[in-house]
Amino acid sequence: MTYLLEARGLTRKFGGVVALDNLDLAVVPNEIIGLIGPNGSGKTTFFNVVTGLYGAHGGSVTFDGADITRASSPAVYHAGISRTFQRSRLSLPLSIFDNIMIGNHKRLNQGLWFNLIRRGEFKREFEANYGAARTLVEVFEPQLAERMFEPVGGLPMIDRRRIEICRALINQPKLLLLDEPSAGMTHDETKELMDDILQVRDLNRNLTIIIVEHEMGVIERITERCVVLNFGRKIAEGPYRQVAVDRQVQEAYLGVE
Amino acid sequence: MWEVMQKLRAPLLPGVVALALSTAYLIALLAAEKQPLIIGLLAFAVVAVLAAHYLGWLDLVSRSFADREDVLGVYAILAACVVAAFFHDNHFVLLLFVTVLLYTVATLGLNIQFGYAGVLNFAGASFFGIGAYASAVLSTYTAVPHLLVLLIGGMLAALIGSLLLLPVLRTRGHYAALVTIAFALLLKTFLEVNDVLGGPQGMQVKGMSILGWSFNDNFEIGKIEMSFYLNYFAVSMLLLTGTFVLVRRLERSWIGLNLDALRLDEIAASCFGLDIARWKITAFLLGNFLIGIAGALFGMVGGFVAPNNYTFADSLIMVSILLLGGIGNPWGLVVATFIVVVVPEKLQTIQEYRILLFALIVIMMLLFRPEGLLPRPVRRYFPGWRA
Amino acid sequence: MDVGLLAQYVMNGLMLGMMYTLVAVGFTLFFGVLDIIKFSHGDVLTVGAFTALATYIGLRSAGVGSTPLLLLAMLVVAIPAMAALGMLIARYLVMPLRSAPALNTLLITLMLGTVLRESVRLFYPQGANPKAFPALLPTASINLGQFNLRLDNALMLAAGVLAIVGLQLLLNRTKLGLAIRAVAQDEETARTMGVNFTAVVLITFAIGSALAAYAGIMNGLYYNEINFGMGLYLGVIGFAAAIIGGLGSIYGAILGGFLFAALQTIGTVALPFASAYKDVFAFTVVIALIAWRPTGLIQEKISERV
Amino acid sequence: MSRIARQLSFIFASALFVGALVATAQAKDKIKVGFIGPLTGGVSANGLGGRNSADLAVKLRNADAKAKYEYELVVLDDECKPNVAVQVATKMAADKEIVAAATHYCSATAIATVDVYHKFGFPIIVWGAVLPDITYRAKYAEVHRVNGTMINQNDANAELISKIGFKNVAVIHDTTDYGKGHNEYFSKAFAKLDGKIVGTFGVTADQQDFTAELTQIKALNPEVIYFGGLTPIGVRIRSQMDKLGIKAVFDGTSGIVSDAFIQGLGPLAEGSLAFREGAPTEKLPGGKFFMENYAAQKYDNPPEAYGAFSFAAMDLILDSIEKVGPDRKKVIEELANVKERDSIVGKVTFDDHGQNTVAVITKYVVQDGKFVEWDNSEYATGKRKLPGQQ
Repeated sequence: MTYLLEARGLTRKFGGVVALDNLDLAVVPNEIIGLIGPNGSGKTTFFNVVTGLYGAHGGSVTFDGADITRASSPAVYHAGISRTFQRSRLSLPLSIFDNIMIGNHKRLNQGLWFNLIRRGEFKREFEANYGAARTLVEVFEPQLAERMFEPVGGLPMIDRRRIEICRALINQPKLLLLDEPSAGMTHDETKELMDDILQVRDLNRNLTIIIVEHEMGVIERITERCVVLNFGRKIAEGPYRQVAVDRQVQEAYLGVE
Repeated sequence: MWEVMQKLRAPLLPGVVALALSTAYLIALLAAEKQPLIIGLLAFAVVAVLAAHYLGWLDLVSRSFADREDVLGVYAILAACVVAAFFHDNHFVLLLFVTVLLYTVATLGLNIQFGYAGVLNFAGASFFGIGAYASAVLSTYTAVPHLLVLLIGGMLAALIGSLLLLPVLRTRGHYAALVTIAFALLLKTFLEVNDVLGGPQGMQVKGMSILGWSFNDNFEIGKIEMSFYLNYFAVSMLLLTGTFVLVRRLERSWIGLNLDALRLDEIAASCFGLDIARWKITAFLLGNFLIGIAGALFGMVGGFVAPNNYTFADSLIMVSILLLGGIGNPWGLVVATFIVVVVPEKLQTIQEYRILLFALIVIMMLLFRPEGLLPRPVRRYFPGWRA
Repeated sequence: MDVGLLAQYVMNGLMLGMMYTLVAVGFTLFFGVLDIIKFSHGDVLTVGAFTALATYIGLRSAGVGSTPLLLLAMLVVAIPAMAALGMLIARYLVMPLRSAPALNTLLITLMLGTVLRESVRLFYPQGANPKAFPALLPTASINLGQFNLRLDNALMLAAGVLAIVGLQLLLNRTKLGLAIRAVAQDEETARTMGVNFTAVVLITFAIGSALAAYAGIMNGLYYNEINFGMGLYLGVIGFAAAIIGGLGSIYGAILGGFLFAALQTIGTVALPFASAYKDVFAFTVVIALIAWRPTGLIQEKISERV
Repeated sequence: MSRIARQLSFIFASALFVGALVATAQAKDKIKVGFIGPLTGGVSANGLGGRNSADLAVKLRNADAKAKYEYELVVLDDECKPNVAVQVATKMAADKEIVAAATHYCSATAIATVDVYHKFGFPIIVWGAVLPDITYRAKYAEVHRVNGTMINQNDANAELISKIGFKNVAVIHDTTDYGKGHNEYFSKAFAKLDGKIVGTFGVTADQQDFTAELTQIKALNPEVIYFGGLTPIGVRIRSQMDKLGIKAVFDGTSGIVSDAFIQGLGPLAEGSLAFREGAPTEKLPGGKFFMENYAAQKYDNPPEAYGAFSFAAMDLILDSIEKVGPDRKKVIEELANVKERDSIVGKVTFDDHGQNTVAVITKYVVQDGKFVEWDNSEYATGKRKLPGQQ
């Protein structure tokens, strides 16, 4: 079968530390994969290498048939991968709309002439995108849709997360990388957020998601399959119920030798 | 309540009143000769603004500007013309006024770099100087039409600036600051030791003349003697208007958004497809271009260029104007430039202490109001636009 | 080229380099503990020099004649005074802006520099004019061909070396030094290790500013003239030196300081164009260096946490 | 639309109203005259001396019962920097209240501002700057000068040192037109007397360290170092010569004739040469009168080398205004026909370039901490010897 994303023998070192050690990981279209493992097991590093923030010291990443191992972050984005960050990376002084539009970069006309002179056309493009952003936000939180031009800085954590996910979804990526969406939120907020994510996915069936998460409840509820990392190596793979009982995995988490 | 106010378009009147009052005030201040009167006027301004602030009038004004900027912009131009007309034969006041206009153009350019893209440039005065020297050389040794000279001045500034692109793109933070600071000193020293460009002695600049109309001659409108500076006022006003509109549109476009994004978080921006280098370059070159044009015209107004006009200290003043006005807010820049240029000139008693006081004020601002006099509001792509 | 002449150039270069280094070290210290550039550093140097001069004049008018005593007094007054000034700056201008963008700290210290500079110009008697600075060191000299070695220059060079070695020892051999390095390494860890962060920062600024005063006096003794603008120039060069050396590294500062002096000397002597171009040459090379090594010659580790 | 119109008229109305209100509050009973000179910076001593002298002229005039007007002196500081000079000159010339002015000690500033004065039709008399071009580069009716140019003093300078028997001279000059001018005229004059210029070095006016240049000069070992520049760097260069053990004679221009030079150097100043056009003040026809009145005012700075010229310049301006009234155009015409006019610096005659011709040159040598006329000095008698003097 063909994979949407496939990493083969992916390796990344930081000085002496091996953050990703010869990792093989394959994702089939439309699935939701959970990427779990103790702190420093290389989950976020995997995201960073895939999205081109870090170079790989070995192995390859192919996405949608193309090799993106050496691709720059912008190139990866244009190929159809969007991500969120563990520590929220919204532009706080900017409005909700602006933040979401940052995610829509590839669908916005970047020409100087268009932006500065053809204001009429620009206005049409702007209004169209405003509509799109608004409908997307409404899925998550109708009230937010009323405050599209307020600075993100004034919003509570959960709303910021929502905006961040909207920013990643607005360009309708093929693959979405969620890096601990639950970080810094209460249990209920997390649950709410997950419902929203599932709802979005119902709207857009060919969306594939890789989610890094510590809240096992979340993983259990939304993932069809998980991959467990430890010291940059894959130590288990399979449905949550299965990996949860895996001895290696438990050792990894409890740190038993 | 807030939502409600958001919904309906703010009225025009507060903005108009504010404009009218500040015009009247400006005329009064510029015309005042006696020191006590001037001090009184300045004190009055401070009190009035604070009062208006606490009565919530300033908020009304800013809302009406936010929603009706297009109309109010036109009125602002008219107001400027009224002031100029009032002082039609007063060389010195007009020179002061022109200086304000051109400094505003320059700081608008700087604003694209600092305020939007977050590209540090501590050589603003240097690029201003490049423009000025361009017009000095071209007007002295060539017959290039003077409007073209302005353009060349801008392009030259951008071109020479582009020599710094590699270090500017590669460095971050303080290392980036060094690049432009070193350039500022380099250029000043170069101009000083270079004989062709007049060395420390500087060069004379021919007055502007377009289609045989010489800008340096006084002229008469129906028996009334007009100061030749009115010519320069007209051109500067046009230049400022153009620049203002350009910068405004830039901010209120996807490009403005790109620049903000890369300023606030390069990594996130690049993860959403932004080509960091491309937009940094755009901002740096465009900014220097505008600064250069302003410099070229200012060279002609002053009629003289010398290395000491374009020192690191002058660049600092430009940056501080940005900060004073509120980084990223063009209207703030206009206000700040007026304060920085006009007040010390009028307040002879502080002439000697002006730099000291200026520095102290900036320090106070940084400590207690780092967002500046008129903080930049959230981006509105079209003034008064409602969903 | 004549050996004696060469020696003369080397000597000139070393003197310049020493003064640049003393300034650069200050920049690098401040950056180490707070990750900020304190641009008023050069002007603190100016104030230090003028304080020393004022002390000298005061004591002379009080009838003190003995040269060593005068020199001692100048050091004893100017250095602690600047140390205190440094602390005040850190406490009331730099630390309050820690959460603000780096640009603001840069600007506030630049503006403070302006305030100091202007204050000297306006409030020191006839401060706008260059002031003669007494030559208090023995000026005996030996002529070796074209090379004229003056005792005072030799002494100053030695004094400079002494200061830097002293600083090195302080940083590497004492508890205080350990604390400073700990903070420089990682503030949080240092705090958890029970280091009094604020105290360490203040002391570091005191040390750096004391060095500035030291350099200021040295500058006065060397040129026998000081003026209110001297600090801006020295400050910018010191900053450039610290940067090309690599911020946060003492060795970087030393390397940068002497490198810049070398560039200026070479610019004067060894290059075809007129000697006046030496600064143009030096700064061009600086920009080139920074383009080649964006984080300084002695690389400083930066890792962006994602 | 009508609403907009109403708003507009409102703007106009209020603007004009307030403007008019203030405009009415202005008095014009005094006549303003101006002075520009370097009041801060390295040569401020000369500037303040000139300022006081001009001030003295105005005071004496106001004290004079026969004077038609009451005069007010507007003083601006050009800091001896061309850019600042142009700013203040523009400011003064743009102020219609000010009728005329005595301007500039530094040639660098004077040459930069002449176009401004011409542009505004503002009559000025230069009181200290010596660069020929100030009056001779262009033919501006507005520009005049009571003191002489640097040409004659450099002739005298070259003549003296070659008479003493010096053949090899190294030249250091600042890179302003002032320094360049001195370099040009001295080199010409010295070449005529077949002396040899072994090296020429241009330095910027705010340069601090000259060891590099001086080390090169040392290698050339000249008998004399000619310096075309002003006191501040003069002091630096002289003292750094000593650091490098250079024994050559320090040969300056009118730019170092000032007490500041001697104060800055102390004993090192001994044996430095300098030249100035015009007789020493005490020998001038009105010198005594000037010195006494100056002393009577108890100014805290001495008049310095050019104070007398400043006084004479301001006096000429006041005479003209008294004669033709406070009108710039008329004053210019009046100044044009100044011929054989008596002044404290002797007879003043403006040629068609507004240049007064001053033939006399005074040669100075520093002896025991004072600028002494060469001919009365122990160096002339041979009692003392300059380094290398036969």
